[in-house]
Amino acid sequence: MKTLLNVAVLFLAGAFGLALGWAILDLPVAAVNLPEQLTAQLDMSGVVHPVTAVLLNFRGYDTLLEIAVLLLALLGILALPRHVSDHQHRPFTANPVLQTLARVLVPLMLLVAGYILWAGAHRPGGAFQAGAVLAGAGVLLHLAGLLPAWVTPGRTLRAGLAVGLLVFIAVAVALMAQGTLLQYPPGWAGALILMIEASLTFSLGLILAGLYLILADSRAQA
Amino acid sequence: MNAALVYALTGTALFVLGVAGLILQPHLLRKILAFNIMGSGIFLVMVGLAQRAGTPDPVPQAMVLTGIVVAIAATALALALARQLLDMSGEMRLPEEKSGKDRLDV
Amino acid sequence: MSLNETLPLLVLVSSLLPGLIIFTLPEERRGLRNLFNMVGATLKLLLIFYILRGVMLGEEYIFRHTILPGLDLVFKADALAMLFVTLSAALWFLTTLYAIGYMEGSPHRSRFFGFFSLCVTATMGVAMAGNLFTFFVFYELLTLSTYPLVVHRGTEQAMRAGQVYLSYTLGGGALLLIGTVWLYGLAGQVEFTQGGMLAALGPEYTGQLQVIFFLLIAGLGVKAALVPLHGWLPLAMVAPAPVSALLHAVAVVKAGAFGIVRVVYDVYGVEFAQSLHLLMPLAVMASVTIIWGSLCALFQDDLKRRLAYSTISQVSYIALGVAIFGPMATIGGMVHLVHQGIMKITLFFCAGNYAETLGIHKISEMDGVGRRMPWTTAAFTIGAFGMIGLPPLAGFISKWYLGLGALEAQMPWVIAVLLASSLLNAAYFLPVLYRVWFQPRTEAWPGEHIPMQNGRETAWLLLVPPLVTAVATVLVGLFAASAMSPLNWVKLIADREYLYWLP
Amino acid sequence: MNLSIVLILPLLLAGLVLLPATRRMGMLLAPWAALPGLAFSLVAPDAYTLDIPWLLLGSRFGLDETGRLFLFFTALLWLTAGLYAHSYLAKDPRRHIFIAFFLATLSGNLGVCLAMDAASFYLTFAVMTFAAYGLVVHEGDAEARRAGRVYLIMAVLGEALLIAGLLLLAGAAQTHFLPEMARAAAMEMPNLAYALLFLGFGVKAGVPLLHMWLPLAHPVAPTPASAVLSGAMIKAGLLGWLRFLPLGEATVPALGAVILGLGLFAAFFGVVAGLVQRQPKTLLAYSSISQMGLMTLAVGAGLLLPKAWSLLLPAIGLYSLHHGLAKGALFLGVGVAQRFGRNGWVMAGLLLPALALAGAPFTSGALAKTQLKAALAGLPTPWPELLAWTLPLAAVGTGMLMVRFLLLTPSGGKQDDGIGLLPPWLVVLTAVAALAWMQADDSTVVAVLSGSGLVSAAWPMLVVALLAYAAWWRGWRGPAIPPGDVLVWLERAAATLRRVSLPYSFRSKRVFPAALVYISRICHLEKILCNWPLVGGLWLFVLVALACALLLVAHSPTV
Amino acid sequence: MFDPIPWLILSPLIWATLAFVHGPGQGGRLPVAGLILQLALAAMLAQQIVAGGVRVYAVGGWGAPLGIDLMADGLSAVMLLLTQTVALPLVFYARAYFAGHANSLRYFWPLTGYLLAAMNALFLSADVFNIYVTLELLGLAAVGLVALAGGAGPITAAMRYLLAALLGSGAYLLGVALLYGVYGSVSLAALIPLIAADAPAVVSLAAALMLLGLMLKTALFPFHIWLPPAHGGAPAPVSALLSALVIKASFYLILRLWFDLFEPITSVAAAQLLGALGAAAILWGSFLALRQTHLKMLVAYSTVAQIGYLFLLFPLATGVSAEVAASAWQGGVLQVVAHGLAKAAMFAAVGAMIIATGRDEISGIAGVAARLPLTLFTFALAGVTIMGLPPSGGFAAKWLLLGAAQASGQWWWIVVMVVGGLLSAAYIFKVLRQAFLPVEETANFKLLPRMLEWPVLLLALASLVLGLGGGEVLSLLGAT
Repeated sequence: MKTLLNVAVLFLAGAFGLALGWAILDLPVAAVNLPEQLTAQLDMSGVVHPVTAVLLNFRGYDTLLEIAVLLLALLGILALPRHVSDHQHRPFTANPVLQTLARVLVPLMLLVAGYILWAGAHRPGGAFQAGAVLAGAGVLLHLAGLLPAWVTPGRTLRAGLAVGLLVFIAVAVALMAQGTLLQYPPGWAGALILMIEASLTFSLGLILAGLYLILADSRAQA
Repeated sequence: MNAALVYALTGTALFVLGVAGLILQPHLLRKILAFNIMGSGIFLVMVGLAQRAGTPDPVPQAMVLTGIVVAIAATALALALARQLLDMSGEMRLPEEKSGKDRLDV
Repeated sequence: MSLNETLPLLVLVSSLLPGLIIFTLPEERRGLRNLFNMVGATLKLLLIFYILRGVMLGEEYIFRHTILPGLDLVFKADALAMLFVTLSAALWFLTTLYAIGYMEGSPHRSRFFGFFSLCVTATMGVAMAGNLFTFFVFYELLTLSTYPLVVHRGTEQAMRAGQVYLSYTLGGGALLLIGTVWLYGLAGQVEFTQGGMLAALGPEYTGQLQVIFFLLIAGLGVKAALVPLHGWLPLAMVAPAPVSALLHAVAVVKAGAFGIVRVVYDVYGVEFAQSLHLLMPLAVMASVTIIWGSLCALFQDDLKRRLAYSTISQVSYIALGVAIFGPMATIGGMVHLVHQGIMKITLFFCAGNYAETLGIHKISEMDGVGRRMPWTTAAFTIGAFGMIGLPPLAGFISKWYLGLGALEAQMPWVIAVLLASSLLNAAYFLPVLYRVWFQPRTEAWPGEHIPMQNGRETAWLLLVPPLVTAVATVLVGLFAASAMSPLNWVKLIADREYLYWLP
Repeated sequence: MNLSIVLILPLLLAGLVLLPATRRMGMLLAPWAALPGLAFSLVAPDAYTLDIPWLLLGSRFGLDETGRLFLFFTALLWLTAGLYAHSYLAKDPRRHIFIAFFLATLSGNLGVCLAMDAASFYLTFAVMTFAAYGLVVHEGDAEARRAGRVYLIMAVLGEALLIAGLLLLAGAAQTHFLPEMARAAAMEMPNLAYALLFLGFGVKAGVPLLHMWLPLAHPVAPTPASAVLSGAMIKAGLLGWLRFLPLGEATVPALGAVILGLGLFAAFFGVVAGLVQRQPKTLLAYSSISQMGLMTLAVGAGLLLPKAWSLLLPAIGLYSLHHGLAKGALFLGVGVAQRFGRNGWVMAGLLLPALALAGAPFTSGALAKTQLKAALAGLPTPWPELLAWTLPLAAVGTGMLMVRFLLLTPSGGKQDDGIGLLPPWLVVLTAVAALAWMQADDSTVVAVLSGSGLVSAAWPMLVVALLAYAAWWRGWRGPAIPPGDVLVWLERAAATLRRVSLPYSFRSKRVFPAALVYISRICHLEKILCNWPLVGGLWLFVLVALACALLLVAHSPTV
Repeated sequence: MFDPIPWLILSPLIWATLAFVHGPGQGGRLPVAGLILQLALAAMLAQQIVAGGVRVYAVGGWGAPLGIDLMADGLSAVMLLLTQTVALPLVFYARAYFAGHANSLRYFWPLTGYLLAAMNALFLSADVFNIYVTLELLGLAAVGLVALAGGAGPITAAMRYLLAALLGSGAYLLGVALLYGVYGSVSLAALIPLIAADAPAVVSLAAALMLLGLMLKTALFPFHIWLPPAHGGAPAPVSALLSALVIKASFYLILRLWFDLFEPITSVAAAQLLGALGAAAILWGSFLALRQTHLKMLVAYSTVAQIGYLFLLFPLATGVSAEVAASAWQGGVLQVVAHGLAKAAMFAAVGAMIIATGRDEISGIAGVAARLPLTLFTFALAGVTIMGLPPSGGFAAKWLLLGAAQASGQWWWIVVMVVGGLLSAAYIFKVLRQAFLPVEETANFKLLPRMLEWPVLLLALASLVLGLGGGEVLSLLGAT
């Protein structure tokens, strides 16, 4: 029974994959040439790098929701009922090497994050990548025993987690005064995007770190 | 056939593999990994197909970036749930895929 | 919205609103509840009298509300509707009085009276429905609002009865729904029009129309308790007596019978139905029901169950009248709608009185009850005689016209059915009468709840309604030929129905 | 106006009697309830009709010659019986109930005489029939209850036959008003209707095989009730025939012959069965069957010979009058004898109606029989020949019956409170003696008083005397036939049947048969389905299927 | 002119985030204010659509295909109205529901806020990739809500739900990727004119992937297995939201895809396939609902069955005359609305019963008729819609569907619908019947706060009134 199912699933998946593969081999030219339009409008976007332009301007709304998704994932993890009392806080392993490394690396990582954030405007990079570096710093600190796990984030931490999204929304709302949602006025686009990216970097760093730090805690039990 | 299409075909294969894994692998961690493989396949298809004319297209790249973030979020939540399940039942599997008998009550 | 449009709505609201208010009243607010009940019932009667007058003067009362495009909710107070409306409203008034007396001291009265009012509202809707859709809507509402009453007592038996009741009625409703949808698909909005509206469809639809007719009748036949769709009715007798009285004498079974009337006369048109050969099977089905119901009644010891089987048998007179082609039978069938209601409600009231006063539920316990409760028993006797069809009581008039109608339609075998039914009616009623009047009492009453007081055999509220309906049973029969009688009203309807037919 | 008093007054009185508050007054007035009826029969104008269009199906009441005669003797009998009852039941604690039923029956019976449309006829007939049930069972003992049961069953059967017959007749005639109805129907010849009507009314009139209730019910009722039952109400059935059968309008040969034959059979059957009875009232009841047989015979003759109807109708009327009064007098006399014993004057009083019934010279019986015979003269063969010897034989039989009756007359202890019984009895006796002479045709009177008439009336009496003497001398007693004769066998058969037939009750079936329980097992499928890989597999399957469904159609040339 | 479209999305986003910052178990007032505002906005939008036709809103001012367009037509307006109408009473209900135990409340409010934001965004989106993001937002919020209850059952259910959601949205995203690959755009407005009957096979495969992905999220039979434990195990307000709204979001997308995007390449065979699955769902779901012993599981299986009705729309509206298709389409949407209202009411009512009796078994609610008449009445009213009896919205929907089936001669769907209706009556009355039994002596009824009863009654009444006012919904639906 089980093997039959396996075979069936593999067969069906394979068949579908083959069909799909066969089908995409022969495709006409796309009717809409979006890169062309994009290039035409890139000047208006406030950034030079097309991907960042798409991410934060042309399809900035996607990104707004994407940040919400990320926050939501964290929220979902936070909302999981946990037996707080059972948690045995792992004593910080005072690994001096690791601690030293962390002390050296973390400022460096902050710097790198800042750079990636800034670079995003004209080359690959941006808030998410920067935030990931920040999160890495957080994880490192935790591993080095310098940062406790986030059992129940306090209000300040929650505000920090949410600030990126809130700033994003605030900008979006503010922009509606003179146009539609997230319609950057020409000339202001760059600055506003940078502001959003900065706050996003901060919050994303916290969120991504949080995904680890909240989960990290319960490992003590296992 | 150009290189872009190879990406797309690889993506297709990855997607199919991911789906099969998601369906068949009993261990939740493998399932989550399979989901990520599936996601990678999709992203490959997305980027590959879009630039089959030869020119890179930043729009799907941006979309893939968004997709990756979303996938990360989903993976994180899935991992958390899997952990929770592990804590509660001692196995990181769905009840019907436990090594033992069918323990799910309807 | 003009007054003429509002009036049909008001007729509905006059019971709906009290019902809803009563739901929210706490159990102990007895006075207020009774007030709402009676004010509603009285208002409704007044409204109806006003409308009756108007209908006689040729006024039109139509309310129309479009629910979906091509789907209207229509209330129309035409002559046929008023026949049923008046009957229900008058009997509601009496039954409410009776129920106030009957439910005295029992739990959940707010719920009871709330649903009771809803039932009446649904019945009014059924009566005044101006198209098949509206009819269906209220037909189903009736099912739903009756269920809580059937299971009111909350016993296992009541629950079972409720389950059976639902299985039947919802099943029937489903068939009706299919038929209705189908008909709407074929003919668009199916308004109830004198002489029907389907004849225009053309011969290619004959087969479909026959199937639809079957579906509709099967759906309606459940509530009208046509054999073999009757199984729910005897079980539903576990409900409190006022429910059995109003719902199973008037509202529910009549809704089915009334629906058959509407379908044959105002949807298909009796001539068209005849030309499709639809009436004969209906007549046979009704005849079988008449006989079978009576036969089953013979074997019941539980008084209400016997009455229930009697209802099964008697309600089919209506269907029979409809199924016989010709004005006489139409008159007989439709007037039986009223007559059977009055007679059967009398019987149920009395059965309730026996149960409530002396704890008597079975016929075998009824020995000599006529001495203890002469008035109730007198009313019961009149009702029973009416059922047998003795003159000058209501049942006689119906049978007379049915018989003449059968002859008119060259269906003399119907006379034999009527004859057999009368005999069977006598066979299951007369022994009861014999017991109550002539059999001496040898043992104590099973449970005397209401003692004899100053020569008053039971509570006033329990006594008056059956007496009123018993007197009405006599009067509608005795004065059948007078201008204000149901018979005359029905003749009016039949005249219009057969306006173009007269041979 | 008058008419409504005739019918409604008794009902009102019944109401008064039932209500405790007005009972005294009601009881006081009740005996006189039939008086307006009697008066009306005397003073009503010729061909009186009253249409009440709002009543029932539209009603008509009226009085033709036949109706007047029937109303007269009916009212007279009820009046005397009422007065008689007043005294007879003086000590009965439940007499008000009896009186109420009595009054209701009275109203119905008078109404039957007056009703001139099918519906009101049926109405009054039914009122009479069902109210009389109260009279039959009044005594309340087992015998009365049995009689009541049989009475009721037969009555209901009769009513059912009647309504069917009336419906068929009205359907054929397209009207329910008399006499147009009978006349119009006669054109259509609804034979089934006639048969039904004959049988329906025949229940009341004691036609053989429909008579079973009669020997049970008449005797068990209190004596005044027996008098009206046997004297007046039994005639209501006859009147029904007269009203609805196409008498004088058309020939209905088959039915006529059957009726004639049944009548003749009844005449003898009543005698034979009556002779072996032990109870005087039972005997009288059988005598009624026998006498009604003669009138039935005349009705049958009317169907065979329409042109003789003008003669037959007065003959039947006369015979009804005679029999009603005589039988009433006999029944009342039984009560008198119970109270006063077999006095000489009591026996003399009983002898008069007994002789009259037997058709002795100078009695009303001689008149009635003579006129009947004369009217039957024109019948086709073989009837005249048959009747020529059977009728005198029947007279002999009746005579024997009367002898036996007189012998059986009870000899109750002397009671002094029966004095009130006498005036009404005497009134009836007087009527027996006198009234037939006023009603009979002149030619009949002449014939009866002629020599041959006297002889033909007298010789059966002589035969009776001889036979009676012989029987007394031989000490002969017949075999006992239980009252109700055929009924007893029927009851026995029914009892056997009941024992044989299995107990069967109409229980409703289980709603959900056991089969559904097995169906419910398929729930387990959900358990199997609740499996991620399986669902995933299914998902893939549907995906492929849907893709195929979309692909195939999208890429086939015809869409 | 004030534009409600962005605010419908922003409002829940803002209050959800603020509620998150506010902390677990806090901030119950924010959603009340927010939802009142959203309801007003939705009504306003509906009115604008009725007056002025379809509204398009270019986010960022770029316009499709470069930017993302929001689009609101009649269907979106109906869905938006439904969402806010269902959510508002539920918010009141939830405040009372969680009042007792603040701990389990935790992050209910922000999760709900994101859920609503996702739905509003989804209903307004005119961009298939943007829709993917909203779908994920919706899915993760829903999973979070399911997991809220804790315990092995709900966590397993949440896990299963998440896997299904991921597989579904993965398939959907691949479809989006393929579409972009073929046409170079993800904007509906750009894609709709491009997809023709002779579209490349990839488009058909993409359609199959997207539809199947969404069907998995809609819990169509046989992909329903994640639904009953998830909906049946969650706290009542969550179940109500999920059953009433969340699955409708993915169904809404299926409608959009089938009738707008892929209309030229749909086929009767595919439609019949969907219909067959729908029919199976009706019968199977109803049957299993009838077999349940627990209240919430019964209601959850009822949802499985009711979803089936939605899918009957496809065979009834595909390959038939325009008139019939319109009737079926209207019927389907009405069913979405009616079921949304009724199922929310039903879950909430059941939740109230469970709180009052302290038991989840059907056998435990004896006496509810006497003690909680209002809640039982609510349940019954909602049941009327579920059974499809008049005069409810469910009936109006069924009427239209039946009419379409009759007119197109597909009588087998009539049979399915009627049988399904009867089965649903059976399981609804199974509950009612139990409620009418006399109270057990051991039963210990808790008094319920009003907010657990009245808002729910409003929902049930709304589902009933829909039957009388269905024309309004349809006129909004038909607005162009």
